[in-house]
Amino acid sequence: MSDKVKDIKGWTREQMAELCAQDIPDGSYVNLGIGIPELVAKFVPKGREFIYHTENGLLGMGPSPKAGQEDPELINAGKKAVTALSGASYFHHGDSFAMIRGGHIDVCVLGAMQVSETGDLANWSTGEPDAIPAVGGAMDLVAGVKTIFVITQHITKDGAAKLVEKCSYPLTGQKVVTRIYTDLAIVEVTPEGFRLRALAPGVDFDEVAAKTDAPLLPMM
Amino acid sequence: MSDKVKDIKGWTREQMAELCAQDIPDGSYVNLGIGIPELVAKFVPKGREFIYHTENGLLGMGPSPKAGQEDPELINAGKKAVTALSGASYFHHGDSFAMIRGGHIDVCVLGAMQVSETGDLANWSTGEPDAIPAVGGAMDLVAGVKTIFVITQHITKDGAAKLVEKCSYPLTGQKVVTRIYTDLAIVEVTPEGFRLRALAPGVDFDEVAAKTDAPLLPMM
Amino acid sequence: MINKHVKSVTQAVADISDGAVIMIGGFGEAGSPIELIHALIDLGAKNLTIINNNTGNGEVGLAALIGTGQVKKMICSYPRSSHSKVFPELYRAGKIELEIVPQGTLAERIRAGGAGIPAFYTATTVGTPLSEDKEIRNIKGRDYVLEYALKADFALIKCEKADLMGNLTYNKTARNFNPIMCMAATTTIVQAHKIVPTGDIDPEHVITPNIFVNRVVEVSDPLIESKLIAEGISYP
Amino acid sequence: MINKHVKSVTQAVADISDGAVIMIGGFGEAGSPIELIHALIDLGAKNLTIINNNTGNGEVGLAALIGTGQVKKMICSYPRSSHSKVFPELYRAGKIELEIVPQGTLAERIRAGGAGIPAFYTATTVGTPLSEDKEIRNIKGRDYVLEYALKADFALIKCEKADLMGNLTYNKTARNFNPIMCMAATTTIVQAHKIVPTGDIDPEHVITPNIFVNRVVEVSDPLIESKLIAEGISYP
Repeated sequence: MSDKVKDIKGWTREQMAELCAQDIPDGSYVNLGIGIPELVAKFVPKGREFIYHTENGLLGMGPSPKAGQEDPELINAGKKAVTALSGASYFHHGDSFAMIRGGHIDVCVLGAMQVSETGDLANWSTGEPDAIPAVGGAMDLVAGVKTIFVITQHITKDGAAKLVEKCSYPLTGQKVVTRIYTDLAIVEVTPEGFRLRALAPGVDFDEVAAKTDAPLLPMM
Repeated sequence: MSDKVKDIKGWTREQMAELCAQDIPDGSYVNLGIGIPELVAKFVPKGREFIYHTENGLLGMGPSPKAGQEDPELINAGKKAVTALSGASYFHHGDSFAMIRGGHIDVCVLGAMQVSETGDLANWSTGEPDAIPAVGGAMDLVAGVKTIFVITQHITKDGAAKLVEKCSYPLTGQKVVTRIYTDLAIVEVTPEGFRLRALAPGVDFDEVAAKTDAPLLPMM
Repeated sequence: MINKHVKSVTQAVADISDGAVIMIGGFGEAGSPIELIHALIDLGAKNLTIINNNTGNGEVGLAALIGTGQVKKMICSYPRSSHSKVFPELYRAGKIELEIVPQGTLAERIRAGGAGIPAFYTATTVGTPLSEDKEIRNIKGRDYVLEYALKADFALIKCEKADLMGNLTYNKTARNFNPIMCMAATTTIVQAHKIVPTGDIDPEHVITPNIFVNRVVEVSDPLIESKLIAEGISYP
Repeated sequence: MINKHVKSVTQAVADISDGAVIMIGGFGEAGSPIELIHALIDLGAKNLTIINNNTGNGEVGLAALIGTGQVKKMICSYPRSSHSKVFPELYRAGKIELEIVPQGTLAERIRAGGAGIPAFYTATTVGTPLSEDKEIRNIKGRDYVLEYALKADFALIKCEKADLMGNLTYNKTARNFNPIMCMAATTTIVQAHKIVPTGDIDPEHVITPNIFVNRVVEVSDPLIESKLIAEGISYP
């Protein structure tokens, strides 16, 4: 990074995605959630290749097509136009979720509303009475994919902690998240609870601990 | 039939198969068991078309190929060389038995060791202690196919009845057979028990009843 | 020769009656049989239960069907859309029922319905509100939820090519729920981009074998949902 | 570029160890990976559990593997053959275990293993000796048997074409158990009639997506079991 960023505090969305991408092994089968997780695809480390799965029936998903080249019958789970790379394959929803539920996808990167210190994830509903429930494939992904990473801001816009002792929102899955990439830190979910793994520039342990609603263990 | 057959008593294997074929509606999806049931394919009534399913992954199975044209990778469930007709499709065993178990096959014609008056079928094992159990797809077929017809000799070579009150051999399935085509008669399995539906030439009710180890109801 | 070709979408859906359970293929607009859905709107059958991953977009296709009030209940995984207020308004007004099912469980329940599996266990939803009233079973140290098969009276399907016997192929991610819905309905009605003579589809490339298909109708120039929405069109 | 190509069948099976559970594709000789099986015989791994629909023919392929005494247990639907005495002799001598599973239940248990379904219900075997010790459940008025998923450490697979990433197509009825076994094994080893560059297989025609495949080896001129048997050949 250039000198310019010295004064910058925390990581950008792109940096969070890049850090996450660095933790994904070469040759992994990867499913990226809608939103910030999609950025991971931009930061595949040199020498590595990831194969992207989208749950609506495509393995070997490529980047967005050029403007004007969109095909309404070639989309991703977020219903955006995508492309298919060499070596891709199409399949139906039954087979697609067999890949997910059967433990064949190596890594899934998702957004979060809350993550608990035991790895519980809440990312589908605020549980408000008038909210229309909508779960999509999130519960299948967290139950079936081998490794679940979360990318999220460390706190909400209102300043509430998203890393908590116990989720107050309805769960997407229990004990599923293993690592969280936030604007402030990388935090690991361990049997002992949250453990700091890396600090963003200009951020110290105390700040991360203060913005986490559960005990935070120091770096090993 | 010609005058010649007047003196012949009972039906041949071919005639049993022909009678059975006449009871299969046009456009039916049909699975034929190994042995006499295979002969049904020779007697498709004029103006009708049956589509044959073989559980090893082919819909639209055609007749045996000419000598020298056999393909060891195009076989039926009896592991004999077959052909594929126009409109055929190949699929894996999971999908093939989804067709069977899911009730998509209209008619299955099977051989039998015993059929009970409630439609129980025994056709896979004598239950003898040293017999090597081998069931293949028979239990899946009787559990899943809409209509199960049986073609069999009325009695065994030793003179024992095959149509019985209760099967003594291990069952293939319970309450599954609806009609039996034998060399002597066509017998329907009804809620009241066996009911005669047709007599073979030179055979009378008393003979069929005597060779059936369960009450036989007369033709309606 | 067996011929499942019907001449019009109107004719294809004509026997759908009030109270029918109908699976509709598609994931968003991809693979959505929009002409068949519009024919169902024209037909006017009511009290329908619709199984689809979503609740439609804009005021065409599935959203339009919901908008007419013909749908009593939706079974889906994701009833939200950035382009449609039809479902949310009816739902908040208590005028439509909703059974929310995770996408993979929805797919597997449909596949089970087609494959003669009445029920199965899955880890999806364990520990979440969506399994609260369901049976949990521990198998080899992990908890699983019991889920039941879904079946339907009709399936409305979009495919790329159909032959006259009803063998189907699909186009890219428009495949999605269509093949498994073909398996799970008593009567499967298909709109094909192109109908070809029987024998034109390589037996190795058939995705839906004809045993799962009852009727095929050609819609050679189908409406594109996103274009209709961009143009502000609503149906009927 | 991802490349799953290995140079020899020997190398492809080298890490199969004693006690492994192995699914072997094929229905009779169709789709049977005979060169991989012979490599497994050469390797000599023992106490194997083998999952296949049958028990092999003559004294080659699966029958030869059983004949060496490497197999502790067979899981299959039909362990009889008009051309082989290998299995019956070992079985009657109490030297090999047998788990008999109806063909469709075998297929579905394998598919369940691959699809992350730990258990499911089926009507197959209800009221027969094969469900005597199993759990029965009445669902909507009909009795069903609870069956558990099958998984394996390795799958030995035969396919027609494989690309370097591991996408597969099959030939006619040689497809049979192969695609579902690819899904249910930790390590899937494939012998392909022909290996092609990645991109040569149309994404619409891929039967086994590469996610289910670990190694591909080309066997361009495979042995034909029935010919070997007709010639009286035995392996090794």
